[in-house]
Amino acid sequence: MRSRLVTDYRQDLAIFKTRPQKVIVAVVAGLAVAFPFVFSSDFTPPLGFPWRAWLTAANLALIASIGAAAFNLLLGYTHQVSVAHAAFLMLGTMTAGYLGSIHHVSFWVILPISLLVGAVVGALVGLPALRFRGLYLLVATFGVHFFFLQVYKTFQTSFFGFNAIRFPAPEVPVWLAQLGVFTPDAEGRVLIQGDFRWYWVLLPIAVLSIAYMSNVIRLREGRAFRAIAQHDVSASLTGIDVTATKLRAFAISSAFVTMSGVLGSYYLRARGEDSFPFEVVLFYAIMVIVGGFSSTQGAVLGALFFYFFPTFFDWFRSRAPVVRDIKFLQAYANEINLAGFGILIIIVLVFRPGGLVGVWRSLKGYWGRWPFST
Amino acid sequence: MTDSGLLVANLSVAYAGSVTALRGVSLRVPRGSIVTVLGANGAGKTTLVRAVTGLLFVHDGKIREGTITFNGKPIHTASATAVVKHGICQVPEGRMLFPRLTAEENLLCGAATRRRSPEIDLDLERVYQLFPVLGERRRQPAGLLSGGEQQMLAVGRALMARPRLLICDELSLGLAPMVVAELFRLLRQLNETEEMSILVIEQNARVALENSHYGYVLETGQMVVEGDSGTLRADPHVQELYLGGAGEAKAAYQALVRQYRNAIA
Amino acid sequence: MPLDKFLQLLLSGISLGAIYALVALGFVLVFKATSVLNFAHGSFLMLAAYLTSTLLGSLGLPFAVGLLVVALSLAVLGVVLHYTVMQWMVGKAFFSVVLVTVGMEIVIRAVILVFWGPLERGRVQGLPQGTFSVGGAVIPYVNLIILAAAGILVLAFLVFFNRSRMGLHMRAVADNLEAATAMGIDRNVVYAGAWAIGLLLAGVGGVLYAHFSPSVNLGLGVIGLRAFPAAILGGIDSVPGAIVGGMIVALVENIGAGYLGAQWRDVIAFGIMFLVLLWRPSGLFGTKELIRV
Amino acid sequence: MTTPILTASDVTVQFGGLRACDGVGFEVTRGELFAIIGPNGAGKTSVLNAITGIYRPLQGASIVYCDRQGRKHELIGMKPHRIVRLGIARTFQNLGLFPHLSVLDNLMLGRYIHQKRGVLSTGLFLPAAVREELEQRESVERVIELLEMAEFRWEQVGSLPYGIQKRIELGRVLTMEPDLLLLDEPMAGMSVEEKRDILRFIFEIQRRLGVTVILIEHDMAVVMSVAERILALNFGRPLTIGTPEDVARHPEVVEAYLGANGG
Repeated sequence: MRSRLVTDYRQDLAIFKTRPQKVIVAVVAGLAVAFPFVFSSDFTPPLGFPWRAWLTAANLALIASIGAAAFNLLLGYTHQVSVAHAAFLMLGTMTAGYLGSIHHVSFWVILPISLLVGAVVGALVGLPALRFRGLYLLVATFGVHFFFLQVYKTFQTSFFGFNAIRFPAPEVPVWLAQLGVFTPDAEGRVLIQGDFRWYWVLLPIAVLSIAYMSNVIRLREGRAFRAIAQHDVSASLTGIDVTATKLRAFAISSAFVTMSGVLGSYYLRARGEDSFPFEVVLFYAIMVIVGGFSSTQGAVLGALFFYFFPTFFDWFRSRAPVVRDIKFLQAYANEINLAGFGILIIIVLVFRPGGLVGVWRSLKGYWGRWPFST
Repeated sequence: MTDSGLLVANLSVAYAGSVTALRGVSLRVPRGSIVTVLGANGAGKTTLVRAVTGLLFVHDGKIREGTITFNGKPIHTASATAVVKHGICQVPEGRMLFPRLTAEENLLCGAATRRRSPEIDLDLERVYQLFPVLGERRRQPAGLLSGGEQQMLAVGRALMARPRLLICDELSLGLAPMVVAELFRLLRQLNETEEMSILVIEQNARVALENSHYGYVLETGQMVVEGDSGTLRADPHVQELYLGGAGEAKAAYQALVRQYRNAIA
Repeated sequence: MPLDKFLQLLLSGISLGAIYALVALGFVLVFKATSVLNFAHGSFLMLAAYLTSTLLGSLGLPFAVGLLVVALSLAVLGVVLHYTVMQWMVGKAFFSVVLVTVGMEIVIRAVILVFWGPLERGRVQGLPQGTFSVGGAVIPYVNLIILAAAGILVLAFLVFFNRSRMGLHMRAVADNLEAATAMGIDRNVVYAGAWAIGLLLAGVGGVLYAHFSPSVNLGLGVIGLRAFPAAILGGIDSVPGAIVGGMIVALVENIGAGYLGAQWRDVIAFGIMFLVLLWRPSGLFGTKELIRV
Repeated sequence: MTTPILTASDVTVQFGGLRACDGVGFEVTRGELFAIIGPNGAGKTSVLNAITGIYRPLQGASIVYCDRQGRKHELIGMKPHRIVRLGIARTFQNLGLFPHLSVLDNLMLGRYIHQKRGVLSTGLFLPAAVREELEQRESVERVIELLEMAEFRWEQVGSLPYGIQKRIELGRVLTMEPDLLLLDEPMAGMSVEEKRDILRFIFEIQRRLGVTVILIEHDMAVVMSVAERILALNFGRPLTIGTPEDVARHPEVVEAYLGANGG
């Protein structure tokens, strides 16, 4: 692959360059299309193995993958450790709540607005925060989280009282609805409800968002991001405005997190102040690290893992033969799920620092060398 | 065999990412001698020191081949702590003091591997005798000492380990000639009165050869010349490390210049 | 009357500050010696508080015995954690190491849920109750004892850190790891020691906090994270900074929350830190150029 | 005659109590190869850091740069990335490369200042952004060819041998197409043969681009052969400025280099 003859540099700019890569992409795309059809069927696997739950997990993972990729853009490429992630999810929820639930703005209009709001607020927050380096930045953004939480509480109580903010089901845009694929309800609308329909909304949004971010990372600005992370003095001496570039990364990251906050709000239909505990940011960090640091595929894999593993583990604990007879495990279901997850994180980090992408790469390396591998 | 001193045999070292820093280096520091290793920046001198003192792992380096023994015992697999316990201590390149600890605390860190005993206090006094200025500044943070004082402190700290082999990495770096001369006079004295073996790693060939018995020249990871210090001074490889360099190299550069000046003109 | 309230908040703030200082000190020590940002520090405090509620509350052990048992258990836990988990993370990417401590936090939380359940437990009353008044402010005896206990421990720590051989080695490792290794200092021993003492301080903080706080609950983990603003405000690699930072955060937070309402606690604690950082980007006593993440 | 490309006067850089360089002043003529010499710790690199805006000299210092159009710029107080955009590029003593990026990415970063497309158009992969990327890529490929590095194009820089990395760093400043090139010990740790390669490369850049070079170098054989004028420093203070012959005869320079011999 390395010694491939380059005839046109345009080829190098393609995301998927080699034949095996293209095959893999085709397979993944095929699976992604088949997935909702398979997992929305009425099939009941033996041993109480979950079935429709996978589709829910997939939708949550799609939403999270945007956030994880955005988190990774900042952490994995710029090495700016910001934990204000949940704060921007809240910002998304507030934007959606204010525009959607109060002013009845369309979901499809809110999405681009949320990107803009996220970018602007992200830059505003970043402006003072980027004066700090490393750890100080981490803990300063920790403060941003608590500040936003307070703002959120105030926002919620002043507009929605003490109840959680509720979100209406978005409608399919009129021109799409007229295609005839959908059967409108009694009022002539096509609502986006249920995991199957949501999947088809979330999948393209996630794919486009992640494609945008990986383009940024691959090209000019992204090179600057990565350069700053490794050697900021040298970066400034290649003409990169370090502060402005960091701010740009901060704004892009915040924009997409905010948008994924909007998606999450509409998908889950209700959000309250306890929807944003500080752990949320840690969960995103886990997705990024477990998936594989500094890799966009890693962020996606991490998000999938984060929602698929508990679905599996919960089944394993409660329904798997032998295990289901252990009383202790059933008596402390949630606690065991939690502990299992915590231990898994530690094990992954200690033994597989490359994350899931690292595992994938070493597998690929293994097969790539076959039959000479040992 | 137990007093054979330091023996490095056919040593190859590589850092992570497959950069080979040393290739088949052999070296001997007999008991009671001063041996010097000369070489330019990046020749692999500091890698050699790290390999001997068990510090390669800090920089993701590994010994690929070869052995290191000290007084008959293999030390190439030993931990840094074990190497110090065997009696090898170093004055690291760039001094590597503990800048926020006081001078005295720095010295006490040198005795980290020794058992607690009144002897440590005696040794402390001895260092203060050797370097009276350190005694005066014992309560000051090491980071605030002058360059020369810092280097003395680094030497003193290494002596606190009661080494049988002292390794000095780039002792002369950034110091005024007077201070360098003084430090080397002291090393010779320690060598004569206490039979301490000393390995001097230097860029400053002139000083190193004047103050040693035997010398080696390291060039891009390989030993190119060795011999008595006196004879080495006449060697062209060594000459290159002096001001002006060997005539040959200079002539080659000048030819290059003429060629391009003409092209530009 | 307003002055009474202020005095009241000030005095209880000082006791709280002593606990924060203790906790921040443990946090800073672990960071300084091992370069690990311990996210689980707050949950260790929480674990200690729950242990206290059982040992002193339910079993009725005397205060001193309970304190000793809890502190020593946590110290042992620190050593065990170093040799089983953290040892393998030495030299790994900074954020991976942080996340391992996040994993530990999750596990501790689960352990607490298993053994103590989700319901909160009342204030531990292992110390003489009752109050006295100073200039209109009512002070529980407990607060005084907490202040004294925390003060003594801080002093003991300072003596250990600045005078003992182990303390010297810890400072050497923190100052220049490679040089310390070159001098034959075994970093594993130092790391294990730092974890032991760091958790011991968190443990004592937990015991004291269980006597101070109205209840022992799962929110204590976040309270324990006050070590963050406290340590950062002081300068994350500075021992005196941790003590001063703990005091400042506790006082400002306690007084601020007293007037503005308890829900502002977090915002105030981090707000004061943010302001100090804008003025001095590496805290009050911190070293300028610290580690690059 | 032409105005000097760089005029520095009274440059003093201080850290705590230590003066890294003290009252240094010099002029560099356009197109010249100017060398700065001095023992370790003499303040050579500090001078470069002051020029490129990394260190802020004490009050009273002035560094004026005259660009190709003849406009003059006071560099002191300017941010490094602005200084670079005026046409000044430098290499580092301990390599200023980005070790985890590929050789190609490192060289493309040299074109950063010549690219204009921001996050919007690159992220959306607009045709203009793609075109710009391809153009820059072509000019980088020419440098890759010149340096004979085609086989390493995709390798991570950090995994390559030191000598190759030095070459890549030179390649990067070349892709930046500067007017003034500051080289900080580009030949450290190299054999005579490798040094000659680097020199050939420097002359090649001078010939093609007509750049002015300020060279810091330890090896006296190199400096005395190639430099047109030399500034000698010791303990931060300027000893003398002049032609190689003058400098080599200057008693203080001899003392600084041979002093230890005297004992």
